[in-house]
Amino acid sequence: MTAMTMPLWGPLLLPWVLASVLAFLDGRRAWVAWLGIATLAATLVCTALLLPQAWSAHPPEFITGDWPVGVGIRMRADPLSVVYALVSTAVLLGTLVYEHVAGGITSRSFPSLVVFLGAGLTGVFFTSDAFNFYVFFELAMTSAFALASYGETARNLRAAFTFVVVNLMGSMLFLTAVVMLYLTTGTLDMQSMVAWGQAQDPYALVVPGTLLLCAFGVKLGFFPFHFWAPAVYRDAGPTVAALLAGALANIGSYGLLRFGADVMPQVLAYARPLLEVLGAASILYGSVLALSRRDTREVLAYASITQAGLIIAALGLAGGEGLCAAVALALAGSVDKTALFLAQDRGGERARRAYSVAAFSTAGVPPTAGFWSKAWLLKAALAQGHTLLAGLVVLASVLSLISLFRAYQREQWLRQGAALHRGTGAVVFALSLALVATGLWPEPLLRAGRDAIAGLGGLR
Amino acid sequence: MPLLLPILLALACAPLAYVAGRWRPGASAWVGASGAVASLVALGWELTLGPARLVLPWAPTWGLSLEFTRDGLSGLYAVMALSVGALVVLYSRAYLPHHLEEKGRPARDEVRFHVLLLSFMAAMVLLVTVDDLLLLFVALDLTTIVSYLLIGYDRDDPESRAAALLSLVLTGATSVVFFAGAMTLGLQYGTFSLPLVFERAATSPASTGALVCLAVGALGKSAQVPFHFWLPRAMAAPTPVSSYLHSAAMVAAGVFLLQRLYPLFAPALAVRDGLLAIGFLSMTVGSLLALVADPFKRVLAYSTIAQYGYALVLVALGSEGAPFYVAAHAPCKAALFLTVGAVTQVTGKKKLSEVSGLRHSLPVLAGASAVAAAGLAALPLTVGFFKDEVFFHALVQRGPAFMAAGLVGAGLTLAYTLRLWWGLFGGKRQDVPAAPRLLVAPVVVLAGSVLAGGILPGLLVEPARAAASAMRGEPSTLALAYHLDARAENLLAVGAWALGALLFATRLAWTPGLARVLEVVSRFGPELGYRRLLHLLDRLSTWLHELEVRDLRDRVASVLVPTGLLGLTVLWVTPLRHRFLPGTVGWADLTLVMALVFASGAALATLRARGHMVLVLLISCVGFSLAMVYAFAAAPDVALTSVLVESVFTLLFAGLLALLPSRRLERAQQEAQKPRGRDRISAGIAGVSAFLLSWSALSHLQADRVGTQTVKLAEVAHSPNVVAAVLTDFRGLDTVGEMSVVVAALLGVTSLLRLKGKR
Amino acid sequence: MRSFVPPLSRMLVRPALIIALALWLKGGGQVGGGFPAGALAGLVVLLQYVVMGREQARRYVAVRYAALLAGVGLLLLVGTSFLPVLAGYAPVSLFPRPGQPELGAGAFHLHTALIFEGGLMLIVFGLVVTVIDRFALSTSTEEESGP
Amino acid sequence: MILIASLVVGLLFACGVRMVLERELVRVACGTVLLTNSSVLLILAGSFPERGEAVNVQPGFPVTDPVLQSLALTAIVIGFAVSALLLTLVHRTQRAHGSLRTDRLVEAELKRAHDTGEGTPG
Repeated sequence: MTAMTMPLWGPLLLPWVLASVLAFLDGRRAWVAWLGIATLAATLVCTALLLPQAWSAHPPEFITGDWPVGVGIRMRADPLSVVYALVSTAVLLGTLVYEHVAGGITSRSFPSLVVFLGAGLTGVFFTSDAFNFYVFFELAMTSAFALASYGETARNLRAAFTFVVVNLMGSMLFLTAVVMLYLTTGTLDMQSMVAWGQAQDPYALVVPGTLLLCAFGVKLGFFPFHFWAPAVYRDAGPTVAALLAGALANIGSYGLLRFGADVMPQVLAYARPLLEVLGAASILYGSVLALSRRDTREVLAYASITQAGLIIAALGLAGGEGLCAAVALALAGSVDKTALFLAQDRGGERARRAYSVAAFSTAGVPPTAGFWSKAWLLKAALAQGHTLLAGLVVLASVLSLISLFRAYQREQWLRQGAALHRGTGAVVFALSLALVATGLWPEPLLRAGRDAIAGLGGLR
Repeated sequence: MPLLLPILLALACAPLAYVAGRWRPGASAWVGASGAVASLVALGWELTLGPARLVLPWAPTWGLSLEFTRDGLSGLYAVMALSVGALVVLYSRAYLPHHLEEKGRPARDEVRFHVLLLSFMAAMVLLVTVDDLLLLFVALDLTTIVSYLLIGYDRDDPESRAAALLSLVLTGATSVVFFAGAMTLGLQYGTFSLPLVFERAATSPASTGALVCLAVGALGKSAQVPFHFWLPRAMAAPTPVSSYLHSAAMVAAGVFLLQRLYPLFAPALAVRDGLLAIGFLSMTVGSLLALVADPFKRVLAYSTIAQYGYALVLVALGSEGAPFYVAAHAPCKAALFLTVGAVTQVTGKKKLSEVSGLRHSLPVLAGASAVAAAGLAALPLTVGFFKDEVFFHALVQRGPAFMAAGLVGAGLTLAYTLRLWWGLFGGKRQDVPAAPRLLVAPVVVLAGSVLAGGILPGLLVEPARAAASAMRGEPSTLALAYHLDARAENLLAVGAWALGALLFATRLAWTPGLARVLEVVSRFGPELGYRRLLHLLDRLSTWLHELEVRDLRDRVASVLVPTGLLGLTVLWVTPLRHRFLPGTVGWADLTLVMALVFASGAALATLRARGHMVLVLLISCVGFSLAMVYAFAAAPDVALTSVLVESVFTLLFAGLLALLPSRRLERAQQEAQKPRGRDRISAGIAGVSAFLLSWSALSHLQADRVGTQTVKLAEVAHSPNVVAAVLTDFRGLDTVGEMSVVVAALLGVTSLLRLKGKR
Repeated sequence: MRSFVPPLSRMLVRPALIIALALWLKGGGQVGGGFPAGALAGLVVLLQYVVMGREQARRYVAVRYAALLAGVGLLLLVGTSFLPVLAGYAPVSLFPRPGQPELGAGAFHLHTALIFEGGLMLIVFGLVVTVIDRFALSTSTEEESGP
Repeated sequence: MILIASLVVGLLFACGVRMVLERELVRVACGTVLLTNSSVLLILAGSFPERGEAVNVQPGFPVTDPVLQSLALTAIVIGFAVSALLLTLVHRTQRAHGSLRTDRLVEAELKRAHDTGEGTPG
């Protein structure tokens, strides 16, 4: 550990410690909000500094207390972890800045909870231990539960209640799955599980695998586990919706990639037909339902179901290309959703532009990040001879173009005289700029997608 | 990298114009136009250097690079895009202030228009110079995006918003199809680079499906039947947009794509025949509609559909005149669009039936547009004459039927062009104020170029040949000259003029009848199909939404029931041996089993509990029995913790019940005991699957677990209590995380139930 | 209800807290630990709320600042787990390390796990007390303002 | 033993689900408590066959898997924290809606959706 390299515990510890500190402070004060923002920004920087190490032949890792593998908890930062952590932290940062500049935070604990959410997400992405994954997952979920009622109108509370109850079921399924994994394989360390799966009968892992699929299905919100999503995204505050759709849903896709492609590749291969069916159903369901919705946030909610369906369909494709596409879809989708949910909130010239950029990205129109992710899926589907899926991707693009731009044209802020807020405009503008920049120079996204998958158990 | 210079200059126009516009709104157009001219000059210089390619690294992960080409085809189209672009930007400088005033918008919005127009120009230049399938699509969609913004420029006007959406959806949808085709080809040939693709296609032809996909994209862009209906609607845009996008740029992009990708289409005769049919169909439909349309811009829009139908026919026939046809058509059509824009601005009228005899008030405009109209109608001494010349030349080689079709088409063109021009400028005199000079000058310039091309056709031979050879990949022998003899082309031209003149002279006799017929026919056109489809989808969407789950209970059930069913299915289909082991029960287990039975009894009793307090007590009864189970299972730490947690919980519940208004509780109670049948079924499925899944999991215990290792290590960790060692030391991170969960929950509680006065 | 219950509940506070302390300190060696300790301490305070009402229960300093205590507990926890990294140890290294000599005698040993468990106790105590406090507070406002 | 334990897990789970699907907020909260109980039971059921003495382990004696115990403890604590949050939320939700019944929430949701002119194709 030299002075030059970033230790792995850096991005893990930073939000955690500062979230605890922030818990004491009144988040409605400007300086506290800025402290939270600075924390997330520093976490982002620390995570970014991990990039070169994560890409090296030996990704950084440590085991708590230097105990033997399995006894202690292993944390590991491979490319998949780092790119997910980067994007999620960036999304959280943008959302927190937005909420602060949009007129001040109205709850004492908001910054602290957002940073806790960040700590939970970073932990989820860096851990290499199934139960530790559950703990961090619960940290993120509980922060989200506490955040969901932010705003505290009857509408927000209703959304929060639905969110909490439905997602508790998901958490329960996940806990059960982790315990079953331990009972079956005798270890909680993911790498050891990979080894177990290669040596023993992988059919024994099918049951926990099914439960994991359903648990992450609830988080990611694909058909038929999505029924909570439209109501929650519509009725929660716009910032909260952005947090849930942009950052928290990443747990779902990451979990499926980590447990599916890394820990239990045999089970993933076994589940492929199912994933294809579920993916196709979500794509169709989300795109068709988004068409007739008149509330923009509901349109966005259904669009995110389509997005989830695309990710699932990508996972269902055999070979590495599909997994790469899933990573790219998840990363681009995360930024898209955040930009969309935030941009539709206040209005103003910049927000309008940001909305259209993010909508183009969601529909897969170049030059945006979303285009490359959809292109990847299309490429993978065509390479597998999966014309039907390719057709669905095309259809989903067209339908989301219609529904998103219908909503865009219907919105009040399209007219003159919409409130123009410099700060909020700047946040959404920055997000849309990131989307366009990635669209113009896709190499980082493409490399992230390719290399994130390269080290996973399924392809080793 | 000299090849980049014109592209970079074209790309720089829009930002420069924006900066200039921030300084002074009027300056943006001038800066943009001069940028376009500079780019044009650079391009001209480039073209003298002969063909070249430029490859820049871009995304090596996918093996992509930025590939640009400089050949006759790209040169021709780029010159067209840049020159018409520069003129239109200048024209819009004169057009826009008036337009904005009419719409009640501030004058500074003009800058946005110029910037968008120049961005479109840049996208177009990019489209014609890239040499890579993927980049072609990217540039194509760039034009789609900018055109959406341009058509919807009057964003307060519902009609133009709807038109913008329609064009976005149609061109966007077809270009996604194009992309699917491009992706198929990219996978088939292992590269997106066009020269390599062409090279490999020579040995293994492209699949028909991919070619059809590519063609669909091109047809949508070029507004060919059956996608043509977006173009007339797009006339809601300000006139400079129509005159640029819908004459020389956007619609040209589709035909350009087919010309660029011609080597792929050349061997696919079936696809080419299909394109041929669509070309003739578009020609007919466009021309007929142009004959009866009343708003001038619509006449021109239908004419555009028809004219690109000609171009499509030429491409489908593999004629070397195809690029030239588009290039010759562009200035004529642009000039006519600009003319009608000027007329609308001066008179405030938009329909042929509302104006006449403007030649007296607008003599220069009348003269210049007469030249442009002559060009469109292919009269001699204009460049348009040669466009029909090459067209007829291509048809002659295919036989009399084609020749007849061409003759009728050309005749119709003359008829509607005459009708338009005469409708505007001929007939009863109307006096209107003079048009601003800047509105007329671009028309004059364009007309001058049309005339120059007609008088000195020799100048055009070289570029036309270069473009043709770039398209077909072989040297071209295209000739453009007047031949005063009785060759078939000339005869056809004369025949067409005669037919056109006849149709124009007798127009009063057949126009009403034709209009009625077309009205009836167009009711069953593709536009109707599009609307029906959209409407159907909307209905389906609403219907599905009505069906959708909205109750909290169903939302929960929709998670658990699929999971349960999925779990059961998985158990059913997975071939795992010794799926279920019943296990053994000894006398030592008696206490454990009794505690379990007690817990189950309490759990079952909760279902029957009427009062809330009883319910809470039963729940805690379940908890305490389970604590007993844990104690008998030799897990004293868990037992202790769960006893304490249960106690705390019971008290908290009691506290909550004390909080809730008793009337509300009673009311809720009465409701609560009426479960629905499906809730029972859901609970049953969930329970059965939980039972079977846990049984399956418990039947496959791994004997050698990490737990045994921790027992050995506990002593090393200075902790005689292994559980404490695991909690605090080995898996201490879990505990810290778990406690953070508690604190996060605490924060949630405090923010939900705030202290009074601190709000 | 003037009965023996309120004085009895007050009398219970000290023994209960002592048991909680014992649970905390002996957690390393025997059944116990920070979590039961915190829950027990919270339970006692809960009893005070139920029996004597909010005002009486808030006489204790620890009750008034329960939420803050939870925060302190989390800082303790995070500090014990992560401060060693600054000295180059792996995260969640407790001291004494394996192989290092222990300090203390009998069932009681000095070990950073104690601080760790102490943090646990504070957090659990904080949660239980804060929740009941807010519930109690909410009851009084509910009576004033109605639904 | 395995059969009995998993039967009880299934039973608790079914009762929990049945409660969560009730029409009333308090019962929903109670249901989640039962569900948590069932998953904790499942965790420890893994160690039923080889249970022994966790404290003061002597070499050679059977041992209840300490990792499973600590997992159970963690699960209990997290379940406890989340349930406390849920209880608070129940309280706030019923206060905001003036009812403890979930169908009232649905009505409120539908009413809001109706007010924004939803349901007609655009």
